[in-house]
Amino acid sequence: MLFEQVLQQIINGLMLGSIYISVAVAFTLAIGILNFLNFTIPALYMLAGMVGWSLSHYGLPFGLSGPIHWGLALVIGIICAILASLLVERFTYRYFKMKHGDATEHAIPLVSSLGFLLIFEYLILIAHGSDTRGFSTPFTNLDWKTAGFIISIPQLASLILSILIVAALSFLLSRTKVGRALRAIAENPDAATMMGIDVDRIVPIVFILIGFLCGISASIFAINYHEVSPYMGDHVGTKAIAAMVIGGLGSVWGAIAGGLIVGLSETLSIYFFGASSAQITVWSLLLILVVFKPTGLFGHNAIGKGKF
Amino acid sequence: MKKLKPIIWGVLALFLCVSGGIADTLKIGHIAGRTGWLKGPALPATVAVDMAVKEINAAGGVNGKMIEIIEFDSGSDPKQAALAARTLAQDHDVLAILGPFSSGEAQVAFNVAEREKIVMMSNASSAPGLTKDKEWAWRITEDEGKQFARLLKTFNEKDVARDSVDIVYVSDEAISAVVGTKLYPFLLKKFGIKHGEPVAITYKSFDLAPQIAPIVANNPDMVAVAGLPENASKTIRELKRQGYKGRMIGSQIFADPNILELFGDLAEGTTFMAGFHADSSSKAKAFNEKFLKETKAAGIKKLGAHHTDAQSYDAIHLFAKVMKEQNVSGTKSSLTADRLAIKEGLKTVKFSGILGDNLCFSGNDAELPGYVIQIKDQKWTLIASHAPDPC
Amino acid sequence: MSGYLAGVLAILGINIIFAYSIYITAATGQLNLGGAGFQAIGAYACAILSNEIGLPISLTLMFSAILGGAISFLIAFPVLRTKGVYMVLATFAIAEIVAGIILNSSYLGGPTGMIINTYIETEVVLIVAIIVILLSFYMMSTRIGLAMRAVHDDEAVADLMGVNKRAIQVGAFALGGAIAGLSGGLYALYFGFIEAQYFNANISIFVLLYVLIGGTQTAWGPLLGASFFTLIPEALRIGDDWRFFIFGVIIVAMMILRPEGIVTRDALDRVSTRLFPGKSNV
Amino acid sequence: MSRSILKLSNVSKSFGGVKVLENVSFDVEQGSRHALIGPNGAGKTTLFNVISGIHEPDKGSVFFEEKDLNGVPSRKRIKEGLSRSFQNIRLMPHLSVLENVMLGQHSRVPFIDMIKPLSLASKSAGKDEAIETLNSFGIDLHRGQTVSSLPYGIRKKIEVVRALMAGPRLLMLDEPAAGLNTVETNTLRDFLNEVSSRGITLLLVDHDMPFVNSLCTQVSVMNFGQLIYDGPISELRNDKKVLEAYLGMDEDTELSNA
Repeated sequence: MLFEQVLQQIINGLMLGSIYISVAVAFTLAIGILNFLNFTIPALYMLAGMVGWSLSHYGLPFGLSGPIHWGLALVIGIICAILASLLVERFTYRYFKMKHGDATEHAIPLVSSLGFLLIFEYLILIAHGSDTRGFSTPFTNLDWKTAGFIISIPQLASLILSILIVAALSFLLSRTKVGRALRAIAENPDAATMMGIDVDRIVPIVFILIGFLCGISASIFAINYHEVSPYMGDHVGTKAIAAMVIGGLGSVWGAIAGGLIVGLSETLSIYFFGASSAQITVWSLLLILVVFKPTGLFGHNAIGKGKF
Repeated sequence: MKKLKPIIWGVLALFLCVSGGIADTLKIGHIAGRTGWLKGPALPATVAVDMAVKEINAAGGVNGKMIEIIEFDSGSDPKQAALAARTLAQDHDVLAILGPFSSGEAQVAFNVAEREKIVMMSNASSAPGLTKDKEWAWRITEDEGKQFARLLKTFNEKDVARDSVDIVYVSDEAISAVVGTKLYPFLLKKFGIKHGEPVAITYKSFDLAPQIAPIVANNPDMVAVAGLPENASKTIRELKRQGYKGRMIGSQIFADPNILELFGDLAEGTTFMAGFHADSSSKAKAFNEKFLKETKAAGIKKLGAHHTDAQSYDAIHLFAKVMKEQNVSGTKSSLTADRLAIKEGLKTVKFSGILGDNLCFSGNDAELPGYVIQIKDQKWTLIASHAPDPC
Repeated sequence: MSGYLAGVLAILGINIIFAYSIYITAATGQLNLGGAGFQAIGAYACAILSNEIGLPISLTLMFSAILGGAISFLIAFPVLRTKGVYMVLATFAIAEIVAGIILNSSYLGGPTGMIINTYIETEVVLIVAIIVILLSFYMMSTRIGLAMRAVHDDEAVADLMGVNKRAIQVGAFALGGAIAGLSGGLYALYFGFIEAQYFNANISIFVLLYVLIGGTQTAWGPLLGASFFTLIPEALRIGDDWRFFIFGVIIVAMMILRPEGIVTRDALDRVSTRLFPGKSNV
Repeated sequence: MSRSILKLSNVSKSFGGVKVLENVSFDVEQGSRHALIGPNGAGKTTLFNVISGIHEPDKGSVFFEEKDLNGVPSRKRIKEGLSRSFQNIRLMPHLSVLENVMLGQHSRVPFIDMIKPLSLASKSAGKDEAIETLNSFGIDLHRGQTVSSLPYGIRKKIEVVRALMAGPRLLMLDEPAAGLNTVETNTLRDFLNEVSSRGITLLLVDHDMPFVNSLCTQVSVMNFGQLIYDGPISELRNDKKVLEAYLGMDEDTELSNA
């Protein structure tokens, strides 16, 4: 009985981890390619969810339409996240490149991203208040009960989807021209410019990917948990950072492993020691890793060590 | 510089006119939560406060003077709540203060009230013992423990299946933690109901699968939840997902009319306590209808008045009544005396409002009625009413 | 002094002290995103000392600082193995762990927090703030301050110049922890109530912003940054949620206009040349 | 034959399998002006880094005044009397000129002076000395400014002054004349002659052969990590190995200028 319960918890942990994966990948892309700890990511995530909810609940602003179908609403939410991400690119990363040549030496993009975090979060709070909102989709109770285990089908689907997205991303990075350009920028932005890569045109792609990943992940969250809130990004974002570090900064496959490990350690810690222990478990794990094996499981040695 | 002179004089004159006008009002401070993490529940309460003030003033005010609310937004931050208390008491010379909203803010702001010697009446904080050993700190809220005892009493009377209960509580939120780890276990034991070790969830957790699994395995008759509406919503969702068939119960922490929408069709059968029920009297019904209209006009979506809204509304009427009885003048010279008079007045006041009739304070906490509410067919249904305890 | 002014000044004083704690570390090139954790250590130490032992306020504050410093000193050794983003994350993790431990400890009141029996007035906060400011300015003007700034600019060269960079960094981190502890102690005594939820990630983020926006090159940075960040939202009070929104816009704008912070060496140099022509500053 | 101040014996160093230094041995004599030359990538800077302690040698030893420096951390070597400048200027960008120079004194300042404010520092704290040295280089005007805004030539000089401030017995300069114009190079040579006359040994890497020729007496030549010549500068042009090494290179051979 206990064994079965623990096994169920392992399943739950993996499902929970799937929520963290896409966000962790978004973090890891920003830091791996641009050496930018992008704190706007939680806000982008929240933005996609809340915009999706708002559209499916109220419809377009100014009474332009009635409530929109939840699926379409989420797609628009994702687009909003991408646009917001591009806005961040315009005012943080690109601005720096123009002004200082190499943006990575400074803490400035990090600070700017914190500024944007406040901007997006409070825009939503102004518009919709601080309440958690129910997000209704047709999939309220789609559970697959097999051999005494419960597996939520939307969660399973999201796990598979997350892995597929990461696989596609990994393909993009390793096989395509854009991917090679991105890796060149990651290696050395100045050399990349000299090699004829148009950094100003390639870098926005990273931000589009970041917005897209946040949007997808927020949609998965909304469908799975039937709710969104202005604080959903903070809750997922901090865990996703932990997942990124565990996986190794800059490694997209590492982000998958990291996400699953964080999900697992969280659920098992909750199951055995109660909910309040999860915070200590996850962050201690991260601290130990950062101090003793800063490359994480799959990371490179060079990333993230540059001084601020 | 010459051009500026008339402007300066104009501003000064205007200022004098305005401050001359202020002297004729009775000022009540309001530490509101217009921003911050409790904006959701706290913002509608400001609408209720405005309603009460308008009504009182339309009826001629108090002793011929208008009531004036001086509002200070604390942003749900204890630091700002203390600043608010200090500012209202020292700079605005208010006679009494309504708020702050949450227990965390109240803990800090009550200290200021004690030092400044001004009545501060929290309209929502329900953590046990907050006003203990305090003279100037008051609350127009009902104790969570008392409300939950009333719920259990009703279960006894109606003989609802109640052999075993499991407890879920939010461990990083003050009231929920106390209620979940202390009050619920104590009361369940007192009523002879078996209960398991309380199960913690956190404010941040959104996936409750691991916590809920052992409960579903236990399959108790009822699951008692100590948490805000969103936590309760997550709990009930996960309970149902894992196939739990029993009933979710709670004291008044998640008794927000908006839970109908938040819980959706999973809410059916959920039974809990509320400090306010629109069908309890005609006055309450009228308030509820007007409140819904006003919140809608303010762009706030409410399905009904929360008891914190009703308490805020009644608190203003209560202040008005006490000020009338004590004949406070509101002038600067009698400020200390007025503040003292209000405090003394509260000790003996009998007050009827939308919360109930002939309400009074025992200690510094109001004795309020409780309503056992069950969600049936997506509606709040009154199961039983409990009269307030004697003072 | 009006109540509002006194209240705002107290908050300002605590924020300034807190900002200096992060600044001292940042001046050696280390970003600490776990300020709230160190502040919480001081606040809880203060609560216990004041409630259970009943020490006088001055001693209570001193011990809060010493404890904050001692714990930071011990933490410094593992944490300073990390660099750049990793250090940011390690300190962030420490703050989360501290909050987690407090929440789980019934001795520390868990989620219900602790009430402090004594209290202090605004004047005490301001006096301590002035002492911290003066000491920081003094320290940054000595050769130790010079060594700190050298470690900030180029660790390797500072090392070859004979600067013991490890001692400087550990020392700065521990001193920063002590000052954060002091600010926590003042917070606890001034507000009379502390809870774990207050010392959250936002507090850590904000205080780091105070310092980075103020500028890490001179000791003026945290003073101006904390004042800017405390007073602007107060000035914008009228706008409710808008004030934090505007605040975010200001941060982004500041980074575009003055990416090295409000106060930089060059800016200071220009000002002082204008004020005291002919005098060359060090 | 005077005593040697620095003695390298069989120093080898490799990075990731690439041998950068192979059994390098030579002596720098006390009070001499010793040049280390060789084509780019010959391992000169790596050798400097080994001597100053940034890298530990894989094999071999560095003796400074007969003391084996193996295991002496880089930070403490400046206290032994060994100070250096860098190929690409590494001044502290956010410190003023004077502060940069005073940082050079760090290793020999007593603790009590560490906690005195710089603006009130007395002679013992070295402020006057720093100003004087700066003056002698003609860079008095800039001392209040942060260094990042200064022209290259001046920053180069400041680096030399900073290294000198430690009061070294061996001053190691990595391409001090690079990027300087003729006038500046001449000032530098005069200054280094002056330094040398105070008994400070000079070890310098440079590509500017006229500068090296007019300043140095001894020279060591490196190529592909190996020492191919070590001796008086006057006999350098007759050495076969050196000629071979340099003739095998492209046209901007440094020796042709000699």
